[in-house]
Amino acid sequence: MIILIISTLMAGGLLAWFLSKTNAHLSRIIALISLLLCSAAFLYYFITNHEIILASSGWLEEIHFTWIPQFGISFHMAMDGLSLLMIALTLFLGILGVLASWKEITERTGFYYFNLLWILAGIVGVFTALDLFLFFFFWEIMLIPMFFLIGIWGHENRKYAAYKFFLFTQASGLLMLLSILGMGLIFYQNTGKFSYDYIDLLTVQPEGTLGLLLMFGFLIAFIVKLPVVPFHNWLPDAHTQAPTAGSLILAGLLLKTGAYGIIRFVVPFFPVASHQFAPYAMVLGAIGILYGAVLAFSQTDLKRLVAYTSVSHMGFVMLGVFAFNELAYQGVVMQMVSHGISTGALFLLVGMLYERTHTRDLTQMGGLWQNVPKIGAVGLLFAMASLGLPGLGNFIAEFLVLSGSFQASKVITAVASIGLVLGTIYSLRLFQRVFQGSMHKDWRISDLSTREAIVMGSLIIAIVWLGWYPQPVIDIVQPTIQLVLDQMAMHATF
Amino acid sequence: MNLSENIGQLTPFIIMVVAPLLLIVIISIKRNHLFSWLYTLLTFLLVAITALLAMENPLAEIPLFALDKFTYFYTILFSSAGFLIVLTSYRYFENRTEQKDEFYVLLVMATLGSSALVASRNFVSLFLSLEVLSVSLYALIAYLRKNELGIEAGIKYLVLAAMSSSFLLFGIALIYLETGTMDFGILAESLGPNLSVWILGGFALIIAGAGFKLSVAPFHWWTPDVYQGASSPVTSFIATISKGGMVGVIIRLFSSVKGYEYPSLVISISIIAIASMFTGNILALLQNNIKRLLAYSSISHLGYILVAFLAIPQNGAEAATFYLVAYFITTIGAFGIITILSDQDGEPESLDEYKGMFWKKPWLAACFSLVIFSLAGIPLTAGFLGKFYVASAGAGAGLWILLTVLVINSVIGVYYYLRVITTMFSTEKNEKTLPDLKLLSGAGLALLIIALAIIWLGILPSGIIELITRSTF
Amino acid sequence: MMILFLITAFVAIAASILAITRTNAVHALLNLIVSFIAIAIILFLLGAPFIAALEVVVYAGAIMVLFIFVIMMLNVGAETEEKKSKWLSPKIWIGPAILSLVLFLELTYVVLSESEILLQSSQITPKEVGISLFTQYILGIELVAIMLMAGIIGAYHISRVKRKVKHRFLKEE
Amino acid sequence: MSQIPVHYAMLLAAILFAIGLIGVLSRRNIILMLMSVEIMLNAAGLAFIIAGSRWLQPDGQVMFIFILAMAAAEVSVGLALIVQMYQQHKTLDVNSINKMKG
Repeated sequence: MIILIISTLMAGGLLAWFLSKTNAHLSRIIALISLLLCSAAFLYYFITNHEIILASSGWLEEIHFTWIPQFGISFHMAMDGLSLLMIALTLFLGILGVLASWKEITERTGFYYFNLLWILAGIVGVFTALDLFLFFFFWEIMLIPMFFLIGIWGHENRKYAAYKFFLFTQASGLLMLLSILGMGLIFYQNTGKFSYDYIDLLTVQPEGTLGLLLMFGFLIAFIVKLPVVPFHNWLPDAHTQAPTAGSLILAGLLLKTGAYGIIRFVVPFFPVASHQFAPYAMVLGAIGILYGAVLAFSQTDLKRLVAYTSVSHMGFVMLGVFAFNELAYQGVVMQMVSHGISTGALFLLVGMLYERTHTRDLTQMGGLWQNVPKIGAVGLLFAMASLGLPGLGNFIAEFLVLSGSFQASKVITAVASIGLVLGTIYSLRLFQRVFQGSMHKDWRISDLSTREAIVMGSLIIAIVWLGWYPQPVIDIVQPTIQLVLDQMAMHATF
Repeated sequence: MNLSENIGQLTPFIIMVVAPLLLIVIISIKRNHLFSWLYTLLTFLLVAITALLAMENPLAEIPLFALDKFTYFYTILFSSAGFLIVLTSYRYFENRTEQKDEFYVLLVMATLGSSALVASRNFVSLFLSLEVLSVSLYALIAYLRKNELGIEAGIKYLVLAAMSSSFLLFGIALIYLETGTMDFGILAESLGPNLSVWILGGFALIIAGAGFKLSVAPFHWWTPDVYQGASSPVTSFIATISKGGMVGVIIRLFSSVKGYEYPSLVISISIIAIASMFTGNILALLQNNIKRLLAYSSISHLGYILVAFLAIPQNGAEAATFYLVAYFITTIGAFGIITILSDQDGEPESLDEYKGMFWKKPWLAACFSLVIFSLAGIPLTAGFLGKFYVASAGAGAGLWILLTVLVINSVIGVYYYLRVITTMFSTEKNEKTLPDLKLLSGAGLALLIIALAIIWLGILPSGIIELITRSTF
Repeated sequence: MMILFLITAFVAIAASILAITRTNAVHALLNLIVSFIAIAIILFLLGAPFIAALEVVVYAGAIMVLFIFVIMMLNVGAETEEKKSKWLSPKIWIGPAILSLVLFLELTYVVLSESEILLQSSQITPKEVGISLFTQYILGIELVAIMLMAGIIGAYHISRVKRKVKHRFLKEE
Repeated sequence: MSQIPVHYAMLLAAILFAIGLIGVLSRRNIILMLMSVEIMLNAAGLAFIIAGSRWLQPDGQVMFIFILAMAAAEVSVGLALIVQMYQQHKTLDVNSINKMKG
């Protein structure tokens, strides 16, 4: 199943690239078809096995081959509830990404879709790899195509943004590699054999300063991706300069790999160290929430604004992960999914507006409601989602995170809650500046096309569904959360 | 002692001795470039095959040389590298009016020197093999006589190489004076736990001499000039086979005298490694000439290999060898592409000439990107596994400072490698036309082999690691 | 014995310093030859008469002749013409001449004294060297052969003149 | 064992080596640089003879012969390069032919 998805995506990418010479249109269709195929297979798998999925508490599907026995590296991939959920999100946003770039990308389409599909393959790999070497492998695979995506099809400042993105993530990734090596080495010293397997390394539990150092190796890689405030620098540039689908995938998926990494690796590997670090991490999270919100408020570039809201939203993830309780973790997972959808939708909207008006400048826009009421309505909905209006997914997420972290630290949570107020301000400002007020220019632009309507419609359904009935999501990830918390309880004393 | 009994084990070397001599005779009768080219390809192929066969049954004790699996592995590596270099360079030399055949003669001789260097287990043979290699290289660097830079590079290399040889010799003399032996094995026994001043001085001079060949900082000054001045196939040779021979023999020397147990040696090699990594990477940032850029990048790569040296008790020899294999393939690929893109006017050295290459020649540019990614150590390529292997060996030996430096440098490195990539993917218009590559030509075949090898080593390296583990100490 | 060594060593060092400080290549060469001959005597004192002979024959002889050959070949143009007259001025040759004289006196003393120095000088006989060379180091000889071959081919290839230039020293080229 | 103390002899070799090194580094005339290299090689050869006579082994002398051969090969290629360089640049100064920078 996992292999099937990854290989279909990779093969689809190659095919799209090779066939683009004959017909540029063909590559779009191939990209879409391969994604749809994956989704269909995934749905089929889910429907036939949903009882097992909801009931089981371990790994749903496991693939295990020896790969490089000399290093104890194996090709070990497995899926649990969390991975399953994230793959679903990946495929969903992937399809939307292809649809969103249908018109936008007119040059070098073949290579574009190649990159797009390979990013998705890398992301799926990251979400399922259980061997740390393999994980690092996929971690990098999603990086390079993203670099091309930003660097080739981005906006005016694309090269700078692409470099920044690549260097930040590469540097932190290499630190993670060192930590992975350190973990493998400790395992070797304990048992006399090399292994980079997740299950094996869970038993390592390094202590003291060593544990802290190794944890930082992992943590830095993930919080750069997430991003948490001191390391967020790359994000506004990358998001702003990337093409629409690139921003969608960056915000919707790539940031989630950071959150996933913390939940999957940092906390279970280093319960003691992360418990020590938790107060600082929560402070960082709270700072992220406020800082992102304030900066979002002061932006005039529409895309940059949305990018900073991501910083703010991901602060909640950071806050929740280091609260170490069930409620917060449920909130974190909800936030990952619903932020993926709501921010993705906002980026798509910005992309649509940019396609029509050729500007991202807030001061140029205004009063677009008369022209494009449908886009306006969708925009209003997602602005509301972003500020956490009850009934939409983000509300549940933020509420759960805050009530979870309240148990851990009252002060920090209280400070973080201010972020919700700020969120309201910037979301409303966004909406008001774009769609209401007086028209600065005589815009004559068309409203949603059918393709765009399908894209936005599915996003609306998703976010509303998450807002009203989040239980399936929570149920699916429950075993994973339990595992993490068990690991925590086993090794760390509160 | 009896050489005739071990004739089977000696075959690869005998071929490398006889083949160029025979070629000289043939040249003196009638010159034919195509024939010389095919002949040399066949020579390298035969060497590789016979070395592979001899590997089954090694351990013949002959004076001066050790014909063990290590030697054969490196011989196979060198002859395959030579094969690929020759394969890419047919048209390069065909396009130039010079007389071409001597190139092949000298190339095989230099490869012999390098293979013999790895096989050396005595300072005498180390020195002699090194000189066979160097003397052949002087002429190879200045091979295109019309090229002024070539002559300049040749002279620079000659003076500096002769100087470094005398350093090496003086160092050997000091060690010989103190221990009374030039054999690595006996030397290892006669070295005490504390090295005397003379021996330390000797090792320091040997490190200087060897460091020159390896072009590690601070002995690297010749590298960019020679890389730029020499013709691309020769540069490829200097960057790979010539350095590889030195790496091989240093591994042999270092592990037989247990150099990693002497703090003074460890410290000096660490300093050299750190200096090389930083020098290479930082100076490469400023380069616009692709050959000079690759020269600086090779300095830093040798720095990475030196890290593995210090981890010899922890798989360091394997790691260095594997890294070397990856580095060989990648470097030959990089210079191979420059070779292919050369025309009568010269080589495309400036980065600007590669602007937008991906959109005009996607295959070639994709190969080049692969090569660059491998140099940068990005996963899915041989370079990444090499780096991983080195890092894992280094971690095993507890060399955390060196590893941190390695990581910092990998990031610096990524920056200039990305510059090459973005140049190729640049969407700006570029008037410069680059020559075409026929896929069915020798060069096309070579590139295909290189690309596949990079990916193969990057994804399924266990076979080759197995081979390396069996053939190192 | 010791005194002989010190004198010769002094000559060798002095000649070498003179050699590397000359502006004219031929003057440097003269000094260099003296230095090599001095080293040959030291080799002799150290008990290696065969090597001492080789030093004189190959180094001071053949290799230096090669240098002279090239220097003379390249000495074209007006600047060298005017220098030519100064070549024979005593300032140039007096240094090497004195140093050579010292060496000559020394050699005369050694030969005439027929003391233990001559006996001592063959502790390691040429025969031993020869045996070692052609048994233990036979593969080294092979490598040297290849190295010289490479040197010949390289030198031939690089210095081959395409245009048939009639040079005043190389008429047959 | 000859009566000359090993360390005195080695000192001579070292001094000659240093003189040669200074010559290579300070001279700009390519022929003089090559000559200085010869001094260095010769000094190394001398050191081998000293070591060989200390241990009463022929190996040092064998090594000297090899150095001799190597010097000859190197000088022949080197002089060929010098001739070629002179024909192209009409100078023997290494500074003035320095075209490559960076």
